[in-house]
Amino acid sequence: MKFQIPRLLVLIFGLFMIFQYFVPHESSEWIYEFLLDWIYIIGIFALALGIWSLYRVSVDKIRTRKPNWPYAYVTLLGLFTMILFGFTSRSGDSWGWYFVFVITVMLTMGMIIQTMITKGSAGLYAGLAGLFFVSSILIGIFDDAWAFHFMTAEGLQNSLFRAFFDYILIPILSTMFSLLAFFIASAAYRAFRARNVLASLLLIAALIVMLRFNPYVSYICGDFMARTSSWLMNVPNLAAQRAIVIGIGLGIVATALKVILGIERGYMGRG
Amino acid sequence: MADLGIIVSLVIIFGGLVALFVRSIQAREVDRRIIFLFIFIAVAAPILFPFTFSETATEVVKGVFDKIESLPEGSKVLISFDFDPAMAPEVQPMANAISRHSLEKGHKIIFMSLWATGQALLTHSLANYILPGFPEKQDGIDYVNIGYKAGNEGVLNVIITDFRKMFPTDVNSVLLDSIEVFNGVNSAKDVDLVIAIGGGKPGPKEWVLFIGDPGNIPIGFGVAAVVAPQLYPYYPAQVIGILGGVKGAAEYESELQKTHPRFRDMDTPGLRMMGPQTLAHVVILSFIVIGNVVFFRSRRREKKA
Amino acid sequence: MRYWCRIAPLLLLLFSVSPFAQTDAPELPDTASTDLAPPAPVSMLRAHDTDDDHGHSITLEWELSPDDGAGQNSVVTYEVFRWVPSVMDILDTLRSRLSIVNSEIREADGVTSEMKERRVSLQTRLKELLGQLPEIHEQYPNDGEWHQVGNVGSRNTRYVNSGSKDTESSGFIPDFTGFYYRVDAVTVDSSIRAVSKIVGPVQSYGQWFNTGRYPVLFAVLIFGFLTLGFVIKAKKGAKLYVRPLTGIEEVNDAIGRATEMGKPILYVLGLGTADMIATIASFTILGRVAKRVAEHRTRLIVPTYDPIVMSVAQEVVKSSYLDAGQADAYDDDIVFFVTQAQFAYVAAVNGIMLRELPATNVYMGKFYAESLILAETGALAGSIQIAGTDEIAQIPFFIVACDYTLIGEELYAASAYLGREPILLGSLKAQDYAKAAVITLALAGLVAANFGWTTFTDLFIVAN
Amino acid sequence: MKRTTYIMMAVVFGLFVLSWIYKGISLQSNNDHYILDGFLVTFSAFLTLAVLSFLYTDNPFYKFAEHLFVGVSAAFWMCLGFWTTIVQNLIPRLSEGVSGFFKVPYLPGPYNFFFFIPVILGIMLLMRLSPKGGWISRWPLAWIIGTTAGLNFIRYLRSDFIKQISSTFVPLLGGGQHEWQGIGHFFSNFDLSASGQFVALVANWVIFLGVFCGLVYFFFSKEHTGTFGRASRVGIWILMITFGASFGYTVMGRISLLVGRITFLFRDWLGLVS
Repeated sequence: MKFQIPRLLVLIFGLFMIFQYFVPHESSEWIYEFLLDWIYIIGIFALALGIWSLYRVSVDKIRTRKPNWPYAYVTLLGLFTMILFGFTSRSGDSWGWYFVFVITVMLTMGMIIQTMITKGSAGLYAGLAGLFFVSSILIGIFDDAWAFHFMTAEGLQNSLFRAFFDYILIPILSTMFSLLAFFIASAAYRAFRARNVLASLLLIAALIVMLRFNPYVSYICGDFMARTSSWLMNVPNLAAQRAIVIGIGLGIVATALKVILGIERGYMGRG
Repeated sequence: MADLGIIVSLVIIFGGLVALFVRSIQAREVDRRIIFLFIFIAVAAPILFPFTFSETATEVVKGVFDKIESLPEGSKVLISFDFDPAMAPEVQPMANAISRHSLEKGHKIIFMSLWATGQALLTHSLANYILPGFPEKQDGIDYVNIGYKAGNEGVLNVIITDFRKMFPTDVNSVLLDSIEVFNGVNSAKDVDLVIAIGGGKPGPKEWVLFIGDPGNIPIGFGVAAVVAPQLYPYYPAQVIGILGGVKGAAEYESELQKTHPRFRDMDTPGLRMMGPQTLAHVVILSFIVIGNVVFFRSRRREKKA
Repeated sequence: MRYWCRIAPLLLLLFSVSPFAQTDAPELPDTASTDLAPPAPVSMLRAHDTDDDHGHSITLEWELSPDDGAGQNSVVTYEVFRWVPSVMDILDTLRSRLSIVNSEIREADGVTSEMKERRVSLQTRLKELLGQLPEIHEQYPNDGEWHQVGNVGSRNTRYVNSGSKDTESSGFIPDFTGFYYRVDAVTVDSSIRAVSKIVGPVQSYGQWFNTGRYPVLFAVLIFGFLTLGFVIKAKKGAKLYVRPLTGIEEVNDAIGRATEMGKPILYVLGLGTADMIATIASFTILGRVAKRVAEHRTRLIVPTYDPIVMSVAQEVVKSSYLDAGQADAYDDDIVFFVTQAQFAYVAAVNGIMLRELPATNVYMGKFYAESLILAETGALAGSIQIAGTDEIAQIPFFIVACDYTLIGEELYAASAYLGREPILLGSLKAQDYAKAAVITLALAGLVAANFGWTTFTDLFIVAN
Repeated sequence: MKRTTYIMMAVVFGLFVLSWIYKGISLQSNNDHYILDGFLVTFSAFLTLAVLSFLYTDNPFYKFAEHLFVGVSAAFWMCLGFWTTIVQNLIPRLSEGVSGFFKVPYLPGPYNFFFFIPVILGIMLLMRLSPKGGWISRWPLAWIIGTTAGLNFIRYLRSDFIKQISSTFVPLLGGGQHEWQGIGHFFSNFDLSASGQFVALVANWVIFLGVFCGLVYFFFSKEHTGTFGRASRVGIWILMITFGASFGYTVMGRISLLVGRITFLFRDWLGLVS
């Protein structure tokens, strides 16, 4: 029961998706469109699952005093503040008590976490949490400089939400990305050594392609490098790509088939 | 000041590399942090103290340059901006360089775009990068912007027989017949040179297939580095030259500065971008060399031992 | 007087139209507009439902006009016309009103019942009119007119008039309705044209099988039977050889090593979502790894990028632990969600690598730009690294930075290797036969291409 | 933590404040909330450096940046997902009232009730949070995997299999612009330029053999010995050449990324370059 029904679902929907490809008729088209829409919708529910997992793991870290546990607070802080920003936005020009509100909410969450993890004195933390919660509610009610927006996406226009995006997400993101410039160098240093035939081929090909950017090389041998590198990219590259693509295609097809036929069940645990 | 700075940093970089090379002969590995440091300096220095390696144009780039150089004054050049903001950083420099060059040589330029997003970029770059250098040039007499028309390759298919059928007017809805640039230009066949700048689809390839080959009109490419390899096979039979990525732009700009004193002090984004690129590449290459030296030396030691 | 009342609006109309008329047809160079004789019309005009589609589309085919490319060579375009009953205008007004109502409802804070009623009534009206369309078309040619539906350049002998299937869009073309078409051969001067014979009535309808996709169907059947055949064969206990795959052999030793060193094992499923086959293959491998890890009582760390992947991975690991008889050792935090942002995920995994210093990092699944960051950090942490991805652009980086890399298809073979189950090995065999088929077909096609036997190469053309 | 760490932190904090003041003053002229902006620019610069410091070794600043990044990004995706998927795709299909509440256009359709199925599946997925009903969550997972498996099966069989086979049909005796006109013609106008017939032919041959050997390398159920083994070795060679080339090719792009970041530090933060 626990495994048969899922397997049946896989079989039915897998086969349907295969058949619908051959049926141009409207009815099949539209079932197809429905199914595709559904996947996204389920995904969003799953995201809630994910957030929950993130929250639990962080709280756990704090409770069990795992190494680096204080940083878990940073994660949680970022999480809750961003969500809060995402659902609130300023009505007028002034923020009013908004920041106080944010702080009280954060304190509430903090206290809730404390109540969850504390050994003794849970009551005290719970009380504090309640206190902060009430005060935040009060601010929410009486301060009309800003408002909650559950209905419309105004939260995404919240200038603080934007600021977090532009000044926290983007810088870290692009810096992480730019780490590649360093790693590509260290990787080249470590790996491009003529240990054996394969390594040497790797090395030589890489050298040719990289040398083409060196202005002094073009003094010596004109655009020979440029031509060779583009030949490399056009001919052997094309061939290898095609071979790999065909292989991957087959692998995917075979795996998909095994999944549909219930031969490969690793994804359900029962390997 | 800037020169001093760059000299110092170059000394640091190459001195360091030599030192590491010496160490490597004693088969001593380099700590990756040192590699990171070198990369950082190699990229940061040229940004801090802008300096440019003098590029020499490779044949492929020179093909375009010489063509524009050799065309008689007043010949018709069609430049197509087939790219979007995402691709712009890479191809904008060459677009500017080529346009300026043609204006300088007194050619009559027809600007157009096969990409909906291209028209805005085109108008913007005309206003901000290309024209400011040439106050004397007038719209309609020295250049004209006929903008974007939907239809991808279809557009090309039509203008090879008749411009006016596809572009009755320019962007300011002036009839083409009343535009001096279009005197004697009925179809793309009457253009002396086509420059296709882009890298997507429709792009350079389409220009060759639908305009260059059927009308045997000389065509030059300015393309993103990624697609350059796929276009090399067209050179030199079907294409007079190709500018590939920042590198191509840099080469063109340096060539421009060599031959035209007027451009000595123009902004050269391509060359500026090449500074860090070149240095970083040199550093990486030398580290590969060092790595191999280390490898072979240590292997010999093992053999001895 | 009444005469003038009648004529005035006409004149007005005329004047108001004329400027547009000008911009429509700009004055052409004298070469074009001099004494054009009307061209000969197209011949053999045929119209039929477009094959292999969902309906709502009619295909027209004809023979070139003698004056296209030959003769006086004056034809520049062919304009395709369809006879449209006057009801269509009513339909369009209905549709526009419907869209207005919808937009009103969109703007309005609260949707009033009045709006809903209006919309419902409009919709019902639309529906019944659409229902009548077939009969209305039968009364051709009474109260209707020819509308241009499209045009193609000269030298073309085919036009597909495909409409939308959405009844509320103005491009809607109803199925099972008799349409009438004609094609005009038009010269540079669009007033000089030749009208073709009228074809019709022709109906559009959806097909139940796309004949253009036979090649795929054959491929499906052949491949399916191959796989099944070998699986059955393998079940019967036939001995199947598989060549060693270093990357995979290594996994077992790696787990052992981790146990000795008392260090954890990091398993990265990549950025793929659960719907990517690479990820599914990775699940299977994770299952194997988790089982061995459980047997060795080593620690396993599985940070995930996608929540659904997380839930699946939890299932996988959990049941592997059960199979290994280590249910008590299982903990839901072995598999955890990090975040759904590429580089935030990378940052977190980097941190884990440098703090937990895992003995082995296994990267299996879909990887993008982050591949090198992960692999280099892993190397920095001094872990043995085993990678496998089908993202071709990233394979080089793994090859460079990892100790063992599964290239493309090897990733899919890996699960079979780890399991050593005859069934899975059987399917490997099928894959190999398919590859052999590719090679032979390619060779045959090569010969065909070189001798120009298009009949063979055409077999591989798939209609989309 | 060690004393040095505290000292480090103090120093960094001091520098942070200094830069904040500096930025604030420099921004004062051209905008009115220069204090906030000064802080934000400084903060993003700090984060940038924190991430870069990871290159030296793991450290508190990197840990801070990392954990902050994780939290904020997760929240960002949640908010985005909530609006784009639930509110814009699901709600309008579910009920008029709710979509009115969320101010999104209700998309009336005869079959909208079908959209309750994914909702139910989604809720089933959430069941795994309950200790007992965890097994139910397998159904939606199975559903997703089944559907997409079928989808991919067809997609790849078509595009990666059949299409690729047909694209290996290259004319080995030249074609297109290099029509084979007999051996004499071939040698009489023999040129080595990139567009010459010879090069084109070599290319075709290399492509064909490359694909062939590459595929041979991927054979699992046959021992790679003898001719077969040689072919597979050639295959792996070609693969390696390819990988080397594409590695070298990406370097340029990666450097550009770093240029972007460093430009940010020097221009937007320190204002050293214009």
